[in-house]
Amino acid sequence: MKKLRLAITGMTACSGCQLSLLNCENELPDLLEKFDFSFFPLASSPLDLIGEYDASIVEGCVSMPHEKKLLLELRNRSRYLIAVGTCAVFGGVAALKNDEEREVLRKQVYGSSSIVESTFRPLPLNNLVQVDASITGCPPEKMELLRLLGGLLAGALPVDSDYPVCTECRIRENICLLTERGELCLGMLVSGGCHARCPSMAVPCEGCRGPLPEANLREALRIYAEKGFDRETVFARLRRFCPEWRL
Amino acid sequence: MLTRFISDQNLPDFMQKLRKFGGIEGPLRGEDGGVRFGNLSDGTTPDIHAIRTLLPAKKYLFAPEERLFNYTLQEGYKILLEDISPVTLFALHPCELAGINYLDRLLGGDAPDPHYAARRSQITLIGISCLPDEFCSCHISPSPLQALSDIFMNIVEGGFVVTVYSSRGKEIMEDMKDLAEERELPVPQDARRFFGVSLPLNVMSEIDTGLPEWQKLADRCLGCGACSLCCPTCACFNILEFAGLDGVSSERIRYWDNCLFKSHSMVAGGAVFNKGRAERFIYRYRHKQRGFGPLRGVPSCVGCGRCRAFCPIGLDLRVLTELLERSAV
Amino acid sequence: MSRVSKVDILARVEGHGTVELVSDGKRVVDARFLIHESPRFFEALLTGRRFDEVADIACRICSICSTVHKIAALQAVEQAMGIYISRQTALLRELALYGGVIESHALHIFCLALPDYLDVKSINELSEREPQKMKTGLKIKKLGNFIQESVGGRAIHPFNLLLGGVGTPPTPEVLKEISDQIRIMRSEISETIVYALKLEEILPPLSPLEQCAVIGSYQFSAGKLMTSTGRVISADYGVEWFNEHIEPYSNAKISRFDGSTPLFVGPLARILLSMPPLYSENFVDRSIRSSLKARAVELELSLEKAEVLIRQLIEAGLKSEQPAVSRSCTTEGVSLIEAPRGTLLHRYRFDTNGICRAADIITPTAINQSAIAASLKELIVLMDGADYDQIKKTAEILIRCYDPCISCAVH
Amino acid sequence: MNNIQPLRGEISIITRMTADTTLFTLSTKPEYEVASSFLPGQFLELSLPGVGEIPVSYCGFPSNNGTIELCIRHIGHVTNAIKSSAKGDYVGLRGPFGRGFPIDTYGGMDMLLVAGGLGIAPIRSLLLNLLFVRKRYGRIRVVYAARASRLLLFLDELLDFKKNGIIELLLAVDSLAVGEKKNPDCRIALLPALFEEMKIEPEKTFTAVCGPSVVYPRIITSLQNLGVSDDRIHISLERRMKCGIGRCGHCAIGEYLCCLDGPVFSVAELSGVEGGIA
Ligand SMILES: Cc1cc2nc3c(=O)[nH]c(=O)nc-3n(C[C@H](O)[C@H](O)[C@H](O)COP(=O)(O)OP(=O)(O)OC[C@H]3O[C@@H](n4cnc5c(N)ncnc54)[C@H](O)[C@@H]3O)c2cc1C
Ligand code: SF4
Ligand code: SF4
Ligand code: SF4
Repeated sequence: MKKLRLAITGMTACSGCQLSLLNCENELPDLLEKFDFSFFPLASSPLDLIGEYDASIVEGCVSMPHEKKLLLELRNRSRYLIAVGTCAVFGGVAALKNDEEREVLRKQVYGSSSIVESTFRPLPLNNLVQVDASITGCPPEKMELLRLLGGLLAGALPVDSDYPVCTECRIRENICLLTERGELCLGMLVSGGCHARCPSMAVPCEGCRGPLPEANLREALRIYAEKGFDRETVFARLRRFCPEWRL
Repeated sequence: MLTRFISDQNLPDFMQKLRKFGGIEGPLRGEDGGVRFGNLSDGTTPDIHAIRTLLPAKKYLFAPEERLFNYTLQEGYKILLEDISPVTLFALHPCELAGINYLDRLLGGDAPDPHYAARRSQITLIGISCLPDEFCSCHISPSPLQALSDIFMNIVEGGFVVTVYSSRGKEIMEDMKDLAEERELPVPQDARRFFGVSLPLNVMSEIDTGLPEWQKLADRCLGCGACSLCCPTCACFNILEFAGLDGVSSERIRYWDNCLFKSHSMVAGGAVFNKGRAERFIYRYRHKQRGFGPLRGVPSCVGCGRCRAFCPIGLDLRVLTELLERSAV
Repeated sequence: MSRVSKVDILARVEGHGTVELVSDGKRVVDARFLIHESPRFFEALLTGRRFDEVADIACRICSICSTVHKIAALQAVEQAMGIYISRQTALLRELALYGGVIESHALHIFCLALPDYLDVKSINELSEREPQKMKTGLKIKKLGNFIQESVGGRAIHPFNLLLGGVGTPPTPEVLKEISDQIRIMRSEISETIVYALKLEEILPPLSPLEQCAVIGSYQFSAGKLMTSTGRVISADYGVEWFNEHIEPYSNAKISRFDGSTPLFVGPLARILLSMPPLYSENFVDRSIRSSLKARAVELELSLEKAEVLIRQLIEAGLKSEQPAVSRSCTTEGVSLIEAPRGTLLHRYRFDTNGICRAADIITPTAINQSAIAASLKELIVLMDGADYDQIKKTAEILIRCYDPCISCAVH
Repeated sequence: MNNIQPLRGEISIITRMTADTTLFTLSTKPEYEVASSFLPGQFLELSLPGVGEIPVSYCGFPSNNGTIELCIRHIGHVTNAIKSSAKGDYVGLRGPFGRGFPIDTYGGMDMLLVAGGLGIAPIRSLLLNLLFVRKRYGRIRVVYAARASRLLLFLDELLDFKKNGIIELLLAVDSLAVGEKKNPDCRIALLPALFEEMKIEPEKTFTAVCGPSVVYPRIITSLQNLGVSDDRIHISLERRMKCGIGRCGHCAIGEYLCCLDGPVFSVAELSGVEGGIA
């Protein structure tokens, strides 16, 4: 079988999604046999986009002109473009203050001096190009990355999950942190797939996988209010990974 | 009736001897206060008075996530049946037993689900009597399901009155002769009496889907699925297949599914048959109270009270039953 | 006429940076390390957030260093809010930090640096040339991840590390498992060290620069910094001493310190400042080209430390504890910590409602920029007349010696 | 029976029908003997290794050489992936499942077959069955509509049957493409319009319908207007299915299960069943 040619790269992000892939230590040797990491700056030297790619796996949101250019180019050269990680899918932490002017933020950090290239409001990939599949998570689960790659070999893209973190939390028989302990757990509003990682260790879900498409926000807010969390606090939390949360 | 009596003092020894017949799983109270079925083989004391576990014993028969097949180029799809060792489920409440009875009907039978059958054949059921609390409805709305077990233990003053219902149960009790004295004892009335009775007629009348309550409930439902995950008889499943990294093999996995999710009724192209939550509620209610397909006419709510106890917003389908009964009159 | 040549992206470093070589048409006359990663303005993102959110957000600065960012942020916030952690928590955090060092160093040695030494271009090639080394490397890296995961819940962005404690402590079984794995891997790791120490240097010797590390270096955070010239700076003055400013060629702020002496931080600095006697003979050459050796040595030391910590934790018996809560509020907190790549500082100021009003984060790579610049300049002089591509390649290798983490640098 | 275990089939012929529809001919011998024993309207579960399993209607005639024809529209996870399958690739097969068209009761009757879009797949299977013993039935009329002419499937075959005088054929498309010539055999109309001038003998006629569920209410009304009684209108329904054998819980229609009690229902059976006919 011919190796699949992959382009793996990051935009504005922490490299966590790419690192998650490198963290698949057991599977890396297999992966190297089936895939040609033809463009993977984090892990190898060839630095030019050459030819076509079977898939581009892109981490991070877009906030600089050169990133935009690279993204468009990848889109052009790839059969599939796959957004990996919450930043690529929803904007992520970098988009935390997207409702404020970039210039204000810049001044706050860099003062009056100018920086090399100007930046714009961080955008999730699908604001700029068509995205064929998304894997969310900050960082995404290794299993999901491996299944994505296995799927590519079989000719299929992953399917989004449509249930909340709570579902998996209940399957793991955790004591509910929200209803039993009154902690601000976002589980019911957030897309599952992480096997309720955090609540399973008694840590409230911080929502790193982004909004559940069918979330019942109104009812959730009512429950949070009952537990003493006002709207603002809840929204501050929700928007940590996805600035687009609105009622 | 000839029964056996096991005293409280003899319970640990009973459990000890039970290990001969395989692993033991029973209700355990965790450090966090949660009650779950867990391993008792190491002599841990079960919490036999706990009212309800977070998940029912169905998790032993029908796992939340189970590999069904793997595919290889040479052999095609090959069924995966892990080696399952014998296990005794200890201290199952009648509702739990009735739940298993229902799953037996759904997934067992003449052409059983092989994975279910493999697990089931290794399981011994030991029931225990209990006292319903405010969430339970076994004492209010009867279920046509039976509470079948191999051995049933009624809690009485100072010990347990033990009745045997199967040859497997008999075999076990044979071995316990020194711990259980044979006595002429009345079997106490217990929650068990609420199972195995026929249903009053009005439960079978058509469901009034026009009640505004459906929508009211639906507006509040979070779609978290807790209610069906914890239901002893909910057994909808999804099947997904994942390709291996060798480019040829793959595995097929079965997951618990849930009729409150949109994808449950979604077909290709994105059409959804149960679009709104209200419709999904009706679907769920119909399934629980009426059954469909081969189990049409077999209500499957066993009254364990979990769905209400664990629903984050405290939704209670019993309210609907009352309303529906009233509207049917 | 000067010609500017750009290497578009610097590979095998975390994030986006480039080397820029300036040539006058014949000779390369200048070299610069450019950081043009997009700044996310973390310091601005953090202001306005409640104290209990700061660490969760701050750890997203960088994935490779997320454990150390999380702990640095937690410590700073705890200091500001008067939260005192238990001994168990302190030990667990330290264990997680060593896990981070193991992972990061293994990643650097085997995935990022080794291709330079073996002169291969990519991990595909590396796995063909040295499958065994690659496997060992991945195994060690995995162990580091396993440690971070066991304590932090996840190797990247460890959620189980909380303000005042942990969510759920690892079970003794898991800790024993780590210990066992370390024991099993011992010999392989020692071999690795020997292998790394033997690798032929590809860089010319450069003059040693001044080093800087948290005092005592193997206590990860001691509240004070020390330099090789004997200066001691307390955490409270850290931000001022680092004296960050902005240069047009970098999106990361650059430390000017009090004078203009470039300082460098990182494994080599730590080793040189503490010099474990066993290894001193390997560090006769104190220039940055010894950095791979320093990493290898630290890798071994970290594994030893991890074992000790595990023993201490198991002896004390692991308990689930409620995270400690705030007792008094001093409104400002600083934490100085040794990250795998060098000294890291987090400083926060809160208002009386616990809302973050100011944040300062100074990262090892940001600090190392001036050292990198100095080393590059020296390299150009040393290689004067050499082939353009040769210089370009060597410059890249030099930069990788500092193991720059650009996400961190820019944040 | 292979209710649970997918048996092996091999893709032997791939016929691209339209841009998004492909006809797959599978050869199944020797593993899958039941290939030759299904009823039109029944379905099987088709597995694409590594991708997933989907319900698909039999589209051909039961053959004793073990071949199966499946007409698949590429619109999702599995159906898109199968697009790039090649001749010789393996697939998994379970079935036949469900209740097909009650072909035994059709003897001596006029047949009115109605298909919309991809609904032609099971209808074609039914037609081939009827034509196998043509003289057992009265008039056979096929009413078939698609969005555009290029989307009409099995057109040549149908026109051939028509030419041979063994069926009557009414075709319709929603609209013509720019510059397209009107085909004399094909009207430009929506499906229900085709019934407007139709004359049938209702007491002698059975109807079999398969199409997108949105058009069902209008088709059924049209048929009722022609005088066909509800128990003689047989329609095939689609639901999400994961097992095909009445266990996965997805396909309930009222208290029926589509996979066991259907997919073919008579309109009479569905009366009063909420959500049955959209
Ligand atoms: C009785 C019957 C007969 C049919 N006959 C035919 C026929 O002859 N020809 C034909 O082309 N079609 C037929 N269909 C329709 C066919 O089954 C669908 O087109 C097919 O299921 C589409 O699957 P897909 O994975 O390609 O599409 P998708 O849209 O991806 O999937 C369909 C549904 O399944 C879900 N789903 C699919 N895969 C996954 C997954 N991996 N994880 C989670 N959810 C998933 C999706 O949510 C979606 O709602 C028939 C359907 C039925 C019920
Ligand atoms: S702890 Fe959180 S994720 Fe778990 S059930 Fe409660 S709200 Fe949902
Ligand atoms: S529980 Fe919540 S925060 Fe934790 S990994 Fe899952 S989605 Fe992310
Ligand atoms: S448990 Fe309650 S909120 Fe959750 S799905 Fe069930 S009814 Fe809805």
